[in-house]
Amino acid sequence: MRRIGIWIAAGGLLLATAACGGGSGNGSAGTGGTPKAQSLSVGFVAEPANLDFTSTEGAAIPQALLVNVYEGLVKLDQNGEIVPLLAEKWDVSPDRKTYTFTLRENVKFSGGAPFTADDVTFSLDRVKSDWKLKIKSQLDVIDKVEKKDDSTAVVTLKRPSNGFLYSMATRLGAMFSRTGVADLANKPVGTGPYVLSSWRRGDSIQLAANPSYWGTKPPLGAITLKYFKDATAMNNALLTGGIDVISSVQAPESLQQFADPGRFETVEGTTNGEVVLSMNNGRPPFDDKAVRQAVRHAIDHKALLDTAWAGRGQLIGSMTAPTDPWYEDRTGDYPYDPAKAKQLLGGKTYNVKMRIPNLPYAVNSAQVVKSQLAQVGINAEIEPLEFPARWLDQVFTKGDYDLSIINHVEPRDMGIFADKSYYFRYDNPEFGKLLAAADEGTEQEQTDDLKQAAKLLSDDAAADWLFLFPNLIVAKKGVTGLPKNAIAESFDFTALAKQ
Amino acid sequence: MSRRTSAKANRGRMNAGLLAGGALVALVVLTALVSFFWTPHDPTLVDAAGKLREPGGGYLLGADKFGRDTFSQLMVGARTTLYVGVVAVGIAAALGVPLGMAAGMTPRGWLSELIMRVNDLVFAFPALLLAVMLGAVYGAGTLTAMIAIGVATVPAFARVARAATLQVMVTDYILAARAAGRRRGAIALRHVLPNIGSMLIVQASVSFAIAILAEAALSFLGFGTRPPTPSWGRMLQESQELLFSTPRLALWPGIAIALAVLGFNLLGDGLRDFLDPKLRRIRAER
Amino acid sequence: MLSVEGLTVRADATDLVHDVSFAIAPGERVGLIGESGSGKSLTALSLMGLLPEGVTAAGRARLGERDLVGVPESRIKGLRGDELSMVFQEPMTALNPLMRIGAQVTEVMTLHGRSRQEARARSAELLERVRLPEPAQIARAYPHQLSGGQRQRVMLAIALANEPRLLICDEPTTALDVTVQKQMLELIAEVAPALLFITHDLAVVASVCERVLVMYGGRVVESGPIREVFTRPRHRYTQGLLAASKLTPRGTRLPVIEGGVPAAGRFPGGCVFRNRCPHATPECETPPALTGDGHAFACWHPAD
Amino acid sequence: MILYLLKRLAVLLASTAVAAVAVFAFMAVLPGDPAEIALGVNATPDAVAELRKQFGTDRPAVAQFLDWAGGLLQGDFGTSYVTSSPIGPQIGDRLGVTLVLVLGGMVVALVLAVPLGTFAAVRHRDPLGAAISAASQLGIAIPAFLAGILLVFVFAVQAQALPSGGYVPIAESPGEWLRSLLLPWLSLGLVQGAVLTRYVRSAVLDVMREDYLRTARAKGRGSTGALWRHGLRNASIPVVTVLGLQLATLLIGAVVVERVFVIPGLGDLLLNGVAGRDLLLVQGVVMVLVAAVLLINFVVDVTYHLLDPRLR
Repeated sequence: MRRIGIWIAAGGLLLATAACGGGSGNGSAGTGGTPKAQSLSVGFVAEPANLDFTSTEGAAIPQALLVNVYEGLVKLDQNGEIVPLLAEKWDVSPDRKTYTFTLRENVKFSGGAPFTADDVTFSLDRVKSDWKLKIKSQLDVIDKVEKKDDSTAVVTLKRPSNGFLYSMATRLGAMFSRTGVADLANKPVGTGPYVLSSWRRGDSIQLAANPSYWGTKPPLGAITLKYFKDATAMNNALLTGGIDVISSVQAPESLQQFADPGRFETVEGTTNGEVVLSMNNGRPPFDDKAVRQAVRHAIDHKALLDTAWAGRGQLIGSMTAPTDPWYEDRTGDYPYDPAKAKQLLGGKTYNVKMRIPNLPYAVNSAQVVKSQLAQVGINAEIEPLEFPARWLDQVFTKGDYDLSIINHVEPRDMGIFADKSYYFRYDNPEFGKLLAAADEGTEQEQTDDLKQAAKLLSDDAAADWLFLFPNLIVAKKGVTGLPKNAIAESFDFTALAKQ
Repeated sequence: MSRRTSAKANRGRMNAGLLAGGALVALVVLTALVSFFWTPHDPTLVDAAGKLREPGGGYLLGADKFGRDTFSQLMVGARTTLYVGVVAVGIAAALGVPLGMAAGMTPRGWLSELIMRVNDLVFAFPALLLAVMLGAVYGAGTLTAMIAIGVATVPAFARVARAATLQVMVTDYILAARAAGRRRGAIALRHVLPNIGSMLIVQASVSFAIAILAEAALSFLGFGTRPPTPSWGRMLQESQELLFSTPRLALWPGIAIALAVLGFNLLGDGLRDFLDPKLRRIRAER
Repeated sequence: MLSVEGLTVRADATDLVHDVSFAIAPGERVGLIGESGSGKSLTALSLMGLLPEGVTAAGRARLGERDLVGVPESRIKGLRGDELSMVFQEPMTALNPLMRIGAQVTEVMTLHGRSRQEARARSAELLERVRLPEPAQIARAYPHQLSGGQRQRVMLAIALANEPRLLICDEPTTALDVTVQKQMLELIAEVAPALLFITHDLAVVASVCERVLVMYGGRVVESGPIREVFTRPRHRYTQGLLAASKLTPRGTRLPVIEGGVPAAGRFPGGCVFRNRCPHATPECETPPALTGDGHAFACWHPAD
Repeated sequence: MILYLLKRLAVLLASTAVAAVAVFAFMAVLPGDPAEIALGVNATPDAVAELRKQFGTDRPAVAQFLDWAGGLLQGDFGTSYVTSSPIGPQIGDRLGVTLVLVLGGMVVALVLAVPLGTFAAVRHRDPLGAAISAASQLGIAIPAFLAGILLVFVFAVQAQALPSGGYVPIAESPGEWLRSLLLPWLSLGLVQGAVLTRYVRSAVLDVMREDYLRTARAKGRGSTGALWRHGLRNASIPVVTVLGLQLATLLIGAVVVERVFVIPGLGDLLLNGVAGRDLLLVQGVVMVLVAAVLLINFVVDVTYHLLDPRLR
């Protein structure tokens, strides 16, 4: 009996500690007590393994660092337009092969070194010599990079390319300091409005305002990027004031929790992420166009979006996003029609493997796809593979799959269907020609060609496009400057503020 | 005198636990069996119109965000639960019991020492660790989870089998059998195994309960049963995001897990007291 | 000195010991015999206040002026180990395996008010008194390092430590080797103040005690001086018991008591022995009273 | 005792060495070449070969093992292929967090289980004792992560009294550190405490039936006093076994709670390593976990010997 008393006392102590702490802890990210400028803490899903996006794949690093820590000559704005950043302006030669960038004055790297045309040549040459990512081939079109004077750099292309300037707005165009690449994995040196102040692995990355930033100083003094593997944990953190912003909602059904407009604000925008039901065009049964078409008819995309992703997102129908200039709604190409699907299958049934990454949207969608395909006689066995390693290995690299589901987040990425070794194993020379023409042609030609290309993909049923991944952000009331659309690689903190 | 009286009193009381445990386990088994022949609805059929359907009208416990009938899922989930438990415990017993008996029958030999050392080593790889690593190699799924849980449970079976064997080996009938020149194998099968059987059954039911919990934890981490096969652990995991708005989705699988674990634990405790009070001291290992 | 009147021990609704009365005078050595299940151990435990859970005692038992039965543990525990001591049947488990012998002996003295130093000095004496060789070494040992006989001597030392007025021994030699048994019995006979000696072994009782109580089915069926009871048993049960014990090793079959001891609560009404008694008549359905001065018995058809 | 200690120590070292071989062999079987993984999906064979050379993964397995094991002896776990940072300090940080989490949880479990289990045993005939037993049975049956989620729901989301997750290093703010750990400790402690309560109860019940407890009472102790002085140490022997078992499983088992509460612990590091195919890191973490379990076994065995003179 005596001992029970002690336990109750201990329990009381616990509550008391909880209560005392309650007062001090509500100040969001204010981890220390020092009176520094306002700070915000933003929840993210995937923590980078290291900070070197020149040698490590994945979206997590540029999401945190691009535009915020590293800057390029140009950047992509919220509408998908390319706007000046470190380049004040640029001139394109009439043959569209020479780009002359006029650089901003008085730009300094966070290490103190001034930013000059030498850094431009250094950074762009380095892509070819040191980068280890496959996307570096996008800049293969560069013939040479020259310094004209300290504030002028000239890039000469091998042929005209619409994609070049766009690529320059991605991580490929990030400007590095000649003296700042010794430890890219841990110590990023850029010209951006923020600098890395600390990194607690497995927990959070802290960015602090760059005191010597050349442009408009960001409204916030510090930003904490906090990483959550579990969607519920991230939701709880926002509910309890542990973070101020959920950068990307991974459990859309839970949005109801944030319905109170007095406390939270939900921003729903768009992304470049096409959630693709990939079909292996290179082996039976999906080497047969009729079977692929049957799949497209068998899926009730509206029902899928409603159940798998709480109806958030957009139905698209091909490999383009509404923010692309050449976007056309292709959802009408293959309306939901199980009878037609069965007819296309000719009464045959199939057993196929659906190897998906173990990510919430994929696991959710797969269960709906499986159920719907079963209605027309395709029995898909779901096999969630650990993402990224195992999925990349089995599906992406080896192409050992029949069906898969993955969100292709890269912007303007229709080109992946032109590569017949890509895991879709889609092989249509006509499509490749359209894409090549689009890159070299004028802006109008580009738009026309890509519209055609998108239609071709859809007609061929090269894959099925389940939906366009929504950009769902939830923030505490009073947080402003949230990027509505996630169409660039970075999560742009520069306008983020708290009222 | 005192021991006898209290043991008897104890046995009477434990019978209640045994009955309750037996009833719960029987309920799980029965549910699983029935699910082979009949469920109210197809547990994996996605029905957008029935998304988050409230309980009632043929959907006893309502439906989840995919419009799948919760009750049907629970029924088929019982199958998964038993499947995981049976295979994991089967693996553990098939490996652990012969090893433990061998160690117990040669208590001072090098074989015994070797077995127990290897046992300690395997014990150093907990189920979760094995499951994660096997999942990384062969892909996550029910089978890898079961193998991992099973292998990690081998040491528990080996230890109990050894301890029980040691006790049995000094009894008169074993001494007699050995004196009569019976071969070791024959002694093990005819005399030792039947006599340590009760302890093994107890261990099996305790391990079963642990296997159920392990499956739930693995499902939570994404290393468990593959969708859409209904599993209580995955139902719980999937219902997390709706915990606030539709708590019943987490409630039912939570209750199912708790009752099944409770059932197997009570059954184990009850059996221990019921089957063989003499061996009461060899405690089943977690 | 010890007087027991109408002692009844029951578990749930079952009487395990029924209406037992006897007395022990200072210095007297009394034996309590019976088969297992006769209630003899429970009788002893009820005097000590050590009945197992769920088993309760009623009636009256006094040691000197102090009540032993029906008083809360806080009142009786001061007597235990001090004025009233007990040695149990199983020496192998009666000692705490994790404590040194010396500590276990001194504990009983410090508990009842002696200083630590005094207790330590006396424990060496006690170990010597129970004829343990090298007492200093024994005191440092743990129980598992001692033989059964040695451990029982330690128990005896503990029991005697505070010079109790009454020593209760519950089958103290049953678990010991025959040779050790004899030494132990001699020791007990020598050192005991007043003694209540419980056993199923008639020969042992005869060698140690002056008076004997015979129990069966939770009742005292016969009592009296050893010599009288053993040479001229009156109760049919005592008679059977004596006859059975006289089986010679070469054993011509002499009459043995038919049947076995029933389980607790399964004894017949009336004379509890009547279902095994060859002399039972309908009269035996009425419980016989224990009558007689000195040599008393409870039987409707006593032997001559 | 000293002899035993030395013998047991030798066993510990030997089994750790065997474990190191086992862990290395296991990782060698894992499909996936660190160099290929590091370079991504469209790397050129030349680049892969060069990186292999740089990592040293082109050498024979034995050489690699000796290198790795040699490093371990000096506390060097190597440098991660994926994060390009030394692994040792990472594991050290995470292990520290997990140890704080697990040990704190075990303290809560003990604080709960010892009094409750003892009480339940002493009063096993009372309704209250039975109620404690029943509650502990229920506690065992609830998955740890569910307990965690429910605690978050009640204390963090509804009451807004404690953070729902996250870990604050003690150096940063002792108060916040404590607050960030209370719920994780509680959810580990409740579940493990339920398990432990059952074992404590059963151990105390067993001890209560021991003859030496009756002896102690015959000496003049009350039943509580006898149990206190003579029972608890005896009862602690089986409980120590269970404690060791729990600690051993929790080092990795805590990953579930780490997930719920977003605590950067060792299990979390392991899962990340596995997902990112950071093979050397995984190898290091597994080695540390296995060595820790072997060490716990060692400590449990030695504790036995200290507690129980019969084993000496």
